[in-house]
Amino acid sequence: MTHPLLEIDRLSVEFRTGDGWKRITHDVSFDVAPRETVALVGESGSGKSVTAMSILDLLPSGTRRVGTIRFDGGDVLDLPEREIRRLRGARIATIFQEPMTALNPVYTIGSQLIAALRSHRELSAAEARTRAIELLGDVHMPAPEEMIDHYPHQLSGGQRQRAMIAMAISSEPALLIADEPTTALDVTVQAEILDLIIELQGRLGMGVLIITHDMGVVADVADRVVVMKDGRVVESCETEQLFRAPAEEYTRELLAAVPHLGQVSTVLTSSSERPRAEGVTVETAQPDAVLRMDDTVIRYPGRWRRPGYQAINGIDLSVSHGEIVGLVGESGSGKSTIGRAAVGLLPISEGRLRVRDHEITGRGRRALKELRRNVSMVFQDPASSLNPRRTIGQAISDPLLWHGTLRDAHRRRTRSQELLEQVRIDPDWVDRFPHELSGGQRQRIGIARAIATDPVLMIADEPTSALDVSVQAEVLNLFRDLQREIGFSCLFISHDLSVVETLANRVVVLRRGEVVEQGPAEQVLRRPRADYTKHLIAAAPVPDPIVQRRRREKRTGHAGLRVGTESVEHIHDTEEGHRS
Amino acid sequence: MAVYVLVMLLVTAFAPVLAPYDPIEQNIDARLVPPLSPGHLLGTDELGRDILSRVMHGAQVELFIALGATLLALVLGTLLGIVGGYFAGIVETITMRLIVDVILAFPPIVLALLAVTLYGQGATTLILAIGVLSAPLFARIAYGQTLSVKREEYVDAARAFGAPTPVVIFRTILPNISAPIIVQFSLTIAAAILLESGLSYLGLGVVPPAPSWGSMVAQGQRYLSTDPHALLVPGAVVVVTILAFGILGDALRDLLDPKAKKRS
Amino acid sequence: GGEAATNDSEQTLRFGLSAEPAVPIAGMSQGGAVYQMQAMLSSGLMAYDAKGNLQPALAESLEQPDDTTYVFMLREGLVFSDGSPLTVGNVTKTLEYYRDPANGTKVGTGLAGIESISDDGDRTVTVELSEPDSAFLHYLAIPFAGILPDEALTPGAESWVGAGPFELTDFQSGVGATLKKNDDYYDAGAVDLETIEVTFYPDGEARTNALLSGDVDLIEYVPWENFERIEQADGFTLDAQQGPFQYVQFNVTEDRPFADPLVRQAVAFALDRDNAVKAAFQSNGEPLAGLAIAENDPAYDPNLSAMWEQDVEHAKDLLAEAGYPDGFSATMLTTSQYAFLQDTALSVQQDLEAIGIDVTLDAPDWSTRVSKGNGGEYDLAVSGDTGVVADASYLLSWVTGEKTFNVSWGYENAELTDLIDEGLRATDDAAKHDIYQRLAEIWVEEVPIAAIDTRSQAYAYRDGVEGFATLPGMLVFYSGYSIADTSVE
Amino acid sequence: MASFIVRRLTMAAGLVLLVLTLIFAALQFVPGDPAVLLLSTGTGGAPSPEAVERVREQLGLNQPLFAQYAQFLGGVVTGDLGESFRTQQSVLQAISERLPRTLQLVLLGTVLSICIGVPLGAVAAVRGGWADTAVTALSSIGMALPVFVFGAVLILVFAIALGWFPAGGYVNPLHDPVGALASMILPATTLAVGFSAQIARMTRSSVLEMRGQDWVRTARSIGLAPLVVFRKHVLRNALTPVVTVVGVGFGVLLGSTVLVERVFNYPGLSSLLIDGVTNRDYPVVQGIVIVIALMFIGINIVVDLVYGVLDPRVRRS
Ligand SMILES: Nc1ncnc2c1ncn2[C@@H]1O[C@H](COP(=O)(O)OP(=O)(O)OP(=O)(O)O)[C@@H](O)[C@H]1O
Ligand SMILES: Nc1ncnc2c1ncn2[C@@H]1O[C@H](COP(=O)(O)OP(=O)(O)OP(=O)(O)O)[C@@H](O)[C@H]1O
Ligand SMILES: [Mg+2]
Ligand SMILES: [Mg+2]
Repeated sequence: MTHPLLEIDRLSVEFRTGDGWKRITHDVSFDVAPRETVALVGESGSGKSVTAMSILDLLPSGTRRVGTIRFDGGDVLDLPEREIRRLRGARIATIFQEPMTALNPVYTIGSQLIAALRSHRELSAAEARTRAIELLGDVHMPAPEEMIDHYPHQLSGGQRQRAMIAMAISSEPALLIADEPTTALDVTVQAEILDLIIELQGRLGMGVLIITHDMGVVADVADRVVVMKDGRVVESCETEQLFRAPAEEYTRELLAAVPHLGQVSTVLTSSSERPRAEGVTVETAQPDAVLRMDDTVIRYPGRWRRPGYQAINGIDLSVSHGEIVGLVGESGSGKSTIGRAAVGLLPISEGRLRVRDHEITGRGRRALKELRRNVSMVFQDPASSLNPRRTIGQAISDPLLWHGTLRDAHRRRTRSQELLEQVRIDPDWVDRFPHELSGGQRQRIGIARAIATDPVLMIADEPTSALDVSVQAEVLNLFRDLQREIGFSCLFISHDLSVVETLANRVVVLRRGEVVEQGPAEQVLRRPRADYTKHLIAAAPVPDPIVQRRRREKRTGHAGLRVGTESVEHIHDTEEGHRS
Repeated sequence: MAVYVLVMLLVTAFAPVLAPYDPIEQNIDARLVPPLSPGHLLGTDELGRDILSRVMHGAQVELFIALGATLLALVLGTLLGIVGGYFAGIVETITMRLIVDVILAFPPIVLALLAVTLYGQGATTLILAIGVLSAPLFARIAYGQTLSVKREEYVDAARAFGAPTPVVIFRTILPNISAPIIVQFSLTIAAAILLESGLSYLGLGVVPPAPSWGSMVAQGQRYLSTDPHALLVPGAVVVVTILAFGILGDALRDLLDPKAKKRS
Repeated sequence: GGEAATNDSEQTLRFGLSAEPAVPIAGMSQGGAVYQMQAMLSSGLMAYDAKGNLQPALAESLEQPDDTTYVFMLREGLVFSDGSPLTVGNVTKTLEYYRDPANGTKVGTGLAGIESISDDGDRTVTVELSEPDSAFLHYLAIPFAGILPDEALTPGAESWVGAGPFELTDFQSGVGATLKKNDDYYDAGAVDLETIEVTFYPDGEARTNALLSGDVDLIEYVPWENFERIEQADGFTLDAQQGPFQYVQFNVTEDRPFADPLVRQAVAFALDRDNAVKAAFQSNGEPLAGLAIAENDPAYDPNLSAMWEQDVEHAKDLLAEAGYPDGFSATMLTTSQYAFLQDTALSVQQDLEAIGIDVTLDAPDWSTRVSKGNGGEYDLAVSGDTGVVADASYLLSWVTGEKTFNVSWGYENAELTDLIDEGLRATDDAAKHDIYQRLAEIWVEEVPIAAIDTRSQAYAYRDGVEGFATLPGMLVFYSGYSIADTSVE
Repeated sequence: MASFIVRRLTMAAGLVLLVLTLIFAALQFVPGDPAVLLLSTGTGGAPSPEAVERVREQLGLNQPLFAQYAQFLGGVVTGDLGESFRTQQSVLQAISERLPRTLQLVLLGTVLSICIGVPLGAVAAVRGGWADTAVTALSSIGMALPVFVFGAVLILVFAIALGWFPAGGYVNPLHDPVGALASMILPATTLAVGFSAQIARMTRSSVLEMRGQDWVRTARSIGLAPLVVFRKHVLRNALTPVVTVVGVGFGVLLGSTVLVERVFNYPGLSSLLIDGVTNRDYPVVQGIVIVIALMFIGINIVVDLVYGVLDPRVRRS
């Protein structure tokens, strides 16, 4: 057998700390063959991103790698920077986990994409632009001709992620490293992006290393799965085998924690048992609505003299006391916009927005102050929403200080540690800075911060997108506990329908700034009325490779898109022949 | 360098005890004695005053002026800039336009002259004049940085979590714009010493015969071609001091940068 | 003219001036730079030669039928540099203008004794004085007493046109000026220079550098720190003369310590004049303990300049006698704009410290210094000054009680005033000498000002510049006259 | 953007009025009578009171303050800044002669400073270690050298000893471009020493700040050459504070090249200003302050626009 595309052999990554080098990952080994998709799954913070970044030596300074990394037969660990640079982008492309901070805020996504395109190929500026627009179209960016000239901060989370993906695949690499590439995408777009990757894989013989916590995605695309925990590989096998008969205890736990859309999770109580405020009728606007939007329009101002962008086109939405409302919908449909408006970060242009008894239409500053005592938010992008100069402990407990709830510094620290524990982060890390955490860990800091104040209403914008299913399950439990204990209400934005199903009392489906459908969770998710909702549900991946294969066959119309391992070897041989 | 700053502070505190001579005592027969001469380690100036003693006493004057002025500029400027950058509209107009731009619009020399004539010569005037003159740069830097940083999501987050505006400004934004401000702090110390020297050169500095490094340099310049030590000695002290503050500033900057923490 | 100039047709002198001259105003004393320009551009009835001796200028000859009558015979065919003829009428009008107190000219004081001016409409002007005046002719020779066209004779009018050896052809503010030889000058044949390119160098160091680097041929007002540098450089001449004098002036108003002559004497005895010369002028000066009087003045006597020998003990006794056994504090006005005045002040400060007077310096910029001086806002001040004319009568302004910035505030002494007047009227040398001896006896007790030193005032030029001479003593700022005699290679 | 500029320009008018009033008022406080000074410069004795009175009348100084102020404002509105007390030259003309010279000098100095400062700062940040130390030391020396010292040394070496450049003075570039450049090199270098040191320090800090950002990793991951990564993704983002330092520094230099102009006998705006101040030549001082204020306002608008160019998030709508 010829050598695989990527071989990682007993790779350990070490970080420099106050007292010497500290190992983060231990003897990680796995291979990726051409045309093969390997999924790297596992606990949040187990070292997946670190391992992925170490391949191209993209780790932050103060780190070192021990072990062997071979790409295409050649050792890349000791390769001089100049040689590695040849590989970067051209032969190995990377999609980073957090797209907001991964894009330079001062360039349009177009110019960053064009720079990527032109760094490896001779292209005229005009050609590159055309190609860039094509690529944006490929990743289902709406109105690519326009979006190409937008700056990252003008895009929704999912749009940024797609820009990032477009950049990575622009060079048609031999190996694609995708770190949580679809966390911010709704399931339809996710499916399309995955199709795109598979299509490329088929066309180029590309190897894919995908990091994801979404077992549905794993089942859908992966040939093999590498499971990591605590910096070590605990299991590594074929996808079907993993789902059928997981060998390791941890893997079993992981799979057990996966919520299935349409099947009430065993971990959680059924939705009928979900606590709900008495006398709540779903269809009409409740008198005790905690959050209520009436015919609300939200517009982003245009640049210079150009017209602005109307992100929300007059919607009615309400969250009543003790209720968790799932907000799902297309990426870029305005979910985050609603969330930001609800906490007063965005002014609404028309209509009304009430939080509890306060009208926050217009510029009611005093109302805002009152509002913020009771409302908290988990931001979609954990990296950019944490102050890089505050330790995570401070980040969590600062709101307590601001509200005057807890003025004693020592007690705040203790409280932060409790909260850290609740989101399953080592309380000893209270003095770490955000950049010292993994993506999922940062996300949990955001959650801990949001629950710290015992809010009446929480806006949770994709709060679990970067969490592995077991941590996710705990977080969801936490939400439910809170709902029960303090009767808190929540607008829960997510693209993960199964999560929404497990948690939400009601679901609102949003598309292009308009509500397509809303109603009780069971009804919307099991008996959807709107076509879009049906479409959405159909596209949600199921954590079962066999089901997924069938669905994919149905969708793409033929079975041969994914090639078995035998044929991979065959193609690899011929390719090898061409190359020599 | 920290050692140097420490030594300097000690010298400043104990100059009257440590200095071998009275810094204003003239001895015209021993004028412009070169360094390393018996009795005058660093030589004497054009009036035969012991340069070592003057440098030592001068440290007091200089640090008082330079640090005082720089602190004034830092506080005043940063406050104006950050507040102006954070709030748009009328606040911005008042801080950045009415105050900062107006100060900037006045040529320094006119401002210094006004200060000197209105408040008389001396250290306090210099602190006021140099402080006010240097404040706009802090303000502009703070302003520019604040404009960028206030759009960061973590600032939104702080606001969303109900941080009172002063907290958003001083606990969230300020630390994130601190790096260039710290650098500007050490730059301004240098600038203040230079400005003091320049003003002395133009006759607007400290009241003679009080020793200040700036006025020593300004005086010494007249003997550049014949007795360079009168310039070089205080000049070297100024260089080392500025260097020390520069390094200190850089170190502080690096210390406050969480990502750079592990570098050293 | 022009025959003499043919051998060297295009001689250009590049002249570095120490300041940008203000626009000259008729009869005003506007500082060294203006003097330089006026000496080149205009001409009076009299002038000084290279040794500082008086000589007729526009006047061809001068007769003095009696002690109070002067008859000037103008040269033939005199013309202003703008081409208009210079007539006796111009002379009369100019002198009338100068002497009219309403016009407030600086020369006015010197011409105050004129009884009448008359001309014959042709070439003779007759001036009648009320009393004999030994300084009269000197006042006619100073550069800002030139004969001017009518247009210039209004207060504030600019006065660039004269009948001097050169005419102004270009003036660039902040940069310099160009002067061309005035072919209508009465002695044009003796003028070698065709062009003078004047450049303004307000900074002394820059001026010296310009000379040493060859940017200019001649500079005025060499800073004392640079004397040695120029002397040591090859190919350059430093031409220095003892010039202006420095002194301590007092605020003598009633309740101040310095109203007491004993205290002023104490100051005069306390001064270490050698120290001051070294401190302020790097030894390029002479101690002066009395009156600065030109050696060729009949009043001159060495004892006049050696009234007070430094004697600290005596000074202390004097203070005690005046009621200040423990001294007192005072502020001393000086200026930071002129280093030599500041250094002089530092030297004086130290001397006074030694006798128990605790002096705080007030060293603002020059303008403020002047303004404070004019307002008497000081206890002591140091100044440097020179007589408008070389005649010893220049001392008058220090004793008449006029309240200006450089005389002792409020000091007035009728006896001294009378003696100086008497000196002016004295027609024979011995009498004048005697009068000043009497004056000195009072001066030494009264100390209207406490003289410190005289300073060297230098021009410097490169080799190849010939014929230039720095005028001695009080006339040093009028050395521009000798540029008419200068040639360059 | 147009509206932004229009708004800023309207504001500028108000600002200039404020500056005008302040400078007018302030000058009244400064001791020193222009008339006395006009009649007595240097150590030349004292003018007679009559003469002073006449000159005061001539200069309009004996009118009531309010009348003077009104006249001054009226003049400014009609573009007439009055005449210098001392040279009787039109102030506007004097300024229009001097300003270009100072602008030339300051521009050249600034360009030099940027060309020296930015790379030095960048190298210090990227290389670290001895390069960092060297740059810090160098910039400290640069900042510690007063212009009158550094300028003097340059003259001693390059003008007097070597004779490569003139010791000072001004040459009109329209008449003699080569001579003009030669005469500007030493003063511009002198200006650049301190300024480039400041720029270097600010660049260093700012680059360090940007180097650890995630997008730099992204840029590396697509295989951009280190230099490109550095230029487009580190330096570009790091420039905001540097632009501030350059912008303000440029403006400050305009009004404060006093020392350089003096050492090099360069007839620029600052020496006019300092002469104006020392001679209490009010029209000149006021005129220059107006002009400098205007330039400053212009520079600030440019700087704010550049912020927008450098960081799109800052752009206004
Ligand atoms: N600052 C802005 N200026 C202009 N348009 C913006 C801005 N921010 C967002 N938009 C646009 O508003 C729309 C809604 O964005 P929003 O972030 O609310 O989407 P979303 O539903 O949260 O999507 P995702 O699931 O991808 O995060 C998007 O089309 C986006 O391009
Ligand atoms: N700069 C750093 N300094 C110290 N520790 C770090 C740093 N970056 C990451 N870590 C630690 O390394 C471990 C692995 O991080 P990594 O980002 O690889 O996790 P991950 O498996 O990708 O997790 P997630 O699914 O949450 O993204 C984490 O425990 C994290 O805290
Ligand atoms: Mg990760
Ligand atoms: Mg979103």
